[in-house]
Amino acid sequence: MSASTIIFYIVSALVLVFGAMSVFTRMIFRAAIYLLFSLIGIAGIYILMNMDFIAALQVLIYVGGIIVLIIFSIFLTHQSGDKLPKPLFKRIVVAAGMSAFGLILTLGVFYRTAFKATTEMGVDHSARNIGRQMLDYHHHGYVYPFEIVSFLLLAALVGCIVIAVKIKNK
Amino acid sequence: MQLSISLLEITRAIDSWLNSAFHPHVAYGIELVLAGVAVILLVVAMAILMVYAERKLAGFMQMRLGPMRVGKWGSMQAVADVMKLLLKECLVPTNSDKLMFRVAPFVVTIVSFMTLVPIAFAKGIQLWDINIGVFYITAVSSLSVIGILMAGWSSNNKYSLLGAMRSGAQIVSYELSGGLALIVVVMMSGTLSISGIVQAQADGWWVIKGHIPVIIAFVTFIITSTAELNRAPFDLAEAESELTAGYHTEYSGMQFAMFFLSEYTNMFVLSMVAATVFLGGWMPFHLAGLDGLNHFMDYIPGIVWFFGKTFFILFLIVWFRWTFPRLRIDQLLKLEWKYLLPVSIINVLFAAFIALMGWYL
Amino acid sequence: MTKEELKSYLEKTFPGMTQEENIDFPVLWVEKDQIFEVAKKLKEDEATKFDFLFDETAIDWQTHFEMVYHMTSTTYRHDLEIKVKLEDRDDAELPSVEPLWKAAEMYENEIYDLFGIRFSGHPHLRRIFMTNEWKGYPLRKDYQDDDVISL
Amino acid sequence: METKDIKHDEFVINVGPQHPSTHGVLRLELWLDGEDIIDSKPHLGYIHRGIEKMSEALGYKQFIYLTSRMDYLSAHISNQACSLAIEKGLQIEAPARAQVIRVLMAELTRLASHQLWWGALGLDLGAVSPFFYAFREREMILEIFEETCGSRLTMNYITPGGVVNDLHPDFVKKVKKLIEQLKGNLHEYYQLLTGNVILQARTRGVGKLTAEDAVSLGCTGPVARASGVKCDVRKLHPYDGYDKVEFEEVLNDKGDNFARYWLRIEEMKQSIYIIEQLIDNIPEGSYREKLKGVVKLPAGEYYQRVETARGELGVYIVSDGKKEPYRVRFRTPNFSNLNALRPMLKGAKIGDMVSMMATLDLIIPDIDR
Repeated sequence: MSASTIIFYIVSALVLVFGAMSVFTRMIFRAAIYLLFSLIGIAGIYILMNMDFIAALQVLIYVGGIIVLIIFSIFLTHQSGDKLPKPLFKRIVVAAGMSAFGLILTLGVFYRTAFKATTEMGVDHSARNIGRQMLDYHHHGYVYPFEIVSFLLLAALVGCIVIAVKIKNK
Repeated sequence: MQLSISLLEITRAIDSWLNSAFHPHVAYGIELVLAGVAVILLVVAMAILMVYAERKLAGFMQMRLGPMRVGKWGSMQAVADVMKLLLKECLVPTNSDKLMFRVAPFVVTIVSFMTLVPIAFAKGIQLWDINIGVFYITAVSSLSVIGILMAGWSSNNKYSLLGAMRSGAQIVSYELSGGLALIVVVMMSGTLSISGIVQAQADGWWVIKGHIPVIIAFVTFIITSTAELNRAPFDLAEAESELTAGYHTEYSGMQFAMFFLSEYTNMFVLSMVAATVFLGGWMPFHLAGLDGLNHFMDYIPGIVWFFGKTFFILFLIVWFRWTFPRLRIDQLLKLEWKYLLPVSIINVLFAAFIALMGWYL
Repeated sequence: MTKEELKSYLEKTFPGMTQEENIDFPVLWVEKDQIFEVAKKLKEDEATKFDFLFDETAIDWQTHFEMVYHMTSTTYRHDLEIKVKLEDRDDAELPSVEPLWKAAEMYENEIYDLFGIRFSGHPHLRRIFMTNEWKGYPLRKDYQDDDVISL
Repeated sequence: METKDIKHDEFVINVGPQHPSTHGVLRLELWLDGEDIIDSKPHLGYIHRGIEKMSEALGYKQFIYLTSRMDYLSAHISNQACSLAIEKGLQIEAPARAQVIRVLMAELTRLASHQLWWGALGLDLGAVSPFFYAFREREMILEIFEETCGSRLTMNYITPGGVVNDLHPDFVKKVKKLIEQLKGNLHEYYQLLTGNVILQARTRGVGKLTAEDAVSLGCTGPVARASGVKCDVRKLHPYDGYDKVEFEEVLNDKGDNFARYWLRIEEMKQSIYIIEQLIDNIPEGSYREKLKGVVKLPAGEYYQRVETARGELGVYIVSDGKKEPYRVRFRTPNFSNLNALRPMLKGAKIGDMVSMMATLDLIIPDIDR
């Protein structure tokens, strides 16, 4: 087993453990922090795959952005310090069943797919190429979805401002 | 894995010796540990030096002597402070979230050390020449806010919480302009990697070569990095006259020292980034066409250039701290969203135009 | 207005009220139920315009309390001292002048705290110096503190 | 205000009694909505020593020394107020030399107090360096006090009938040197803080107090004068020969933090002007009227107002003819200036709270007494 494989297993285990902890903890702030570590682990896996740019994006957007937003919204609820009530047994059963179903489905798909081993170089994942493809409007270009997504984000931002301003004026 | 530790001859010698003596994997592990220790030692030494320098500078600016008692000219003062902090008890408030409270200083410190990785200290002395160096630093440094939020929340202290909220709002906002300021140089150099950016300044630093847009970006970057560091005049997160000590009110002993150390580390990293990106990193002062001058400048080693520039920017930051009063939170956010961000965006467009036309000096 | 003018004006406006004069101010004695009306008149009257209550305090004469109001006018610069006699020392109460002069809020809190005189109509009467559980009123002459060690 | 329901999104914090910006043991309860202050409530009494009650047990010459501990930055002026009240009761006047010395001391006190305020304001607003620049000249003033009075903070120098002892021989020389240095350094104050963009942004338009409110709330001193209320006791009811010196009552009608800031800087210039007029004209003669060992005031009441560095200090002495005063009341400027804090704080930010408290220049022992 090479060093990178060992590192991969360690990081994956961390991702899974923190993911599980973020689900099972009953303190909402801790859940957010565990989720944070889980997401950092995913960034680590990207690095192992030599996807530096994606890893940095993962850290910047998910960890530095989304988690900070989640933590801020937890702060604003004023209940961040309380323990959440224990869930009902019925709910635990249903949730466990659903999770098991999801797991089985994923594993089923996973084992039925034939992964082809290849020595071919994958996609060019350098920042330069990503930028080029993002702004390319010929073949395999992403300028169209990129613009649509930015438009959607702009709409979401404007919506947020409208909602926030209305509450302030109430 | 492109985690290639490419230090100079000494490091190559160590590398070959380790590889001959141990199994390659073990040697690799030892190298990682050595590199980590080297960086930590460097940062701690710099922090001690900087604490002393800052106190002496503050003393000079305030017509007093600064530390004078410990050692000659008070030179051992910072060491004595470190000893004191190491020996103090780390108190944990009763009703705090103890796990988060203890983890927070580590998060902050680890994040600040991680940002040191892609810095090029001199020609070839770089831990990891990642091809997205500048982006990596921006991404990782955005993590430090999490540690601050953890610290503020878990202390179960209202001042801490207010400080953490302030810090969060501040760092998240100021990251935007800081990033845009870096983008200007990235566009002109055509690369995100630190070594690439330094190489692009072989015939002149960007702040000279890139004239107006880079100067605007440089000023913006200094302002935003001061803000991201929570240092005066943007030290609202730990405004001692308003929030006693902000997010680290409840911390003591080594836990506090870790916040302190990470603040200084972040200060070094941002100064180093500014020195690298705008002032040419370890590149000597070169002007296109003046071969005599360029040749003379080459005699000064790159590491001296690099640390000289870093300390110049550090001096600027220290100077700000001992001169300016503090802003108010709404003024702080107004400065970012109403002035710096629009200016930065227009500056990026302007710089893109200049980069396309190739109007460098 | 000079002191003399003020005295004759007060005599005209408030007939029947005792007037005195000490070394500093003309003094007007007011019945405790009338204090608010008199104060209001003095403040709002164009001729007197006592808009600045610069001091309000009490004196414990052991048989009775004496409330002392010092006021001045920022327009005419004449001063006046109003005195109110409070006979009932155990249950002293009189109308508050807080609605007229905001400064009275703190002065009356202090008097309530240290003398135990209550002010009806005061919006937030509370003990500002002593704790809420403090027994007795320290500035009364008969105040005894068991914890005090006499030197 | 007394029993206040905390709404769900309100956040109550407790500023003090130990807090860097309260400059003493004042406790403020703040109701916050994020960074905005909804309401506030001051809690006093943490340094209440019962000076009024203690004075009832001490002789007329003795209780004066307690007043140095009220507004410890205007100790001379507090002593002066009590001395004047007692002199009023005895119907004597201090000798001409003593009067001039008193005025000189009072103005030096005012300068020292305003310098401390200036430095502390810088600290409150996050600028550390001004503090040291302010202490440079304050130190000189304190040394002058030390030479003549034997002490630096609670001087107890002014006494009924005059002053305790004569001036130190170096007094005139040192004061002249101080004046010379101060004149140059007031320009440094401008460069360091007054002209700073951040300071202007932090103070202009913040903490507005209208003239009406200032009068109704009982504010005096620089706080009221910054709102345009004429209230300088030195002009309205001159004492100790203030009517013989020339100076201006500085007024401003803006009523905001910057007005109060500017006004104190200008007052320092006026104090320098007063000292300049008197320093060469200290009359010769005795410095103290000899009084009897035990002073007894005729029964009656005596009220004396003076202008301390923070506003009007009123000393109200009720005498029943015995050797102790029957009742002593101090109308202290900070007690009523504190009133202005609550209306100002409503709707302000936490950061503004600090600058407002700084420009109100509250001295807590003076509030609690």
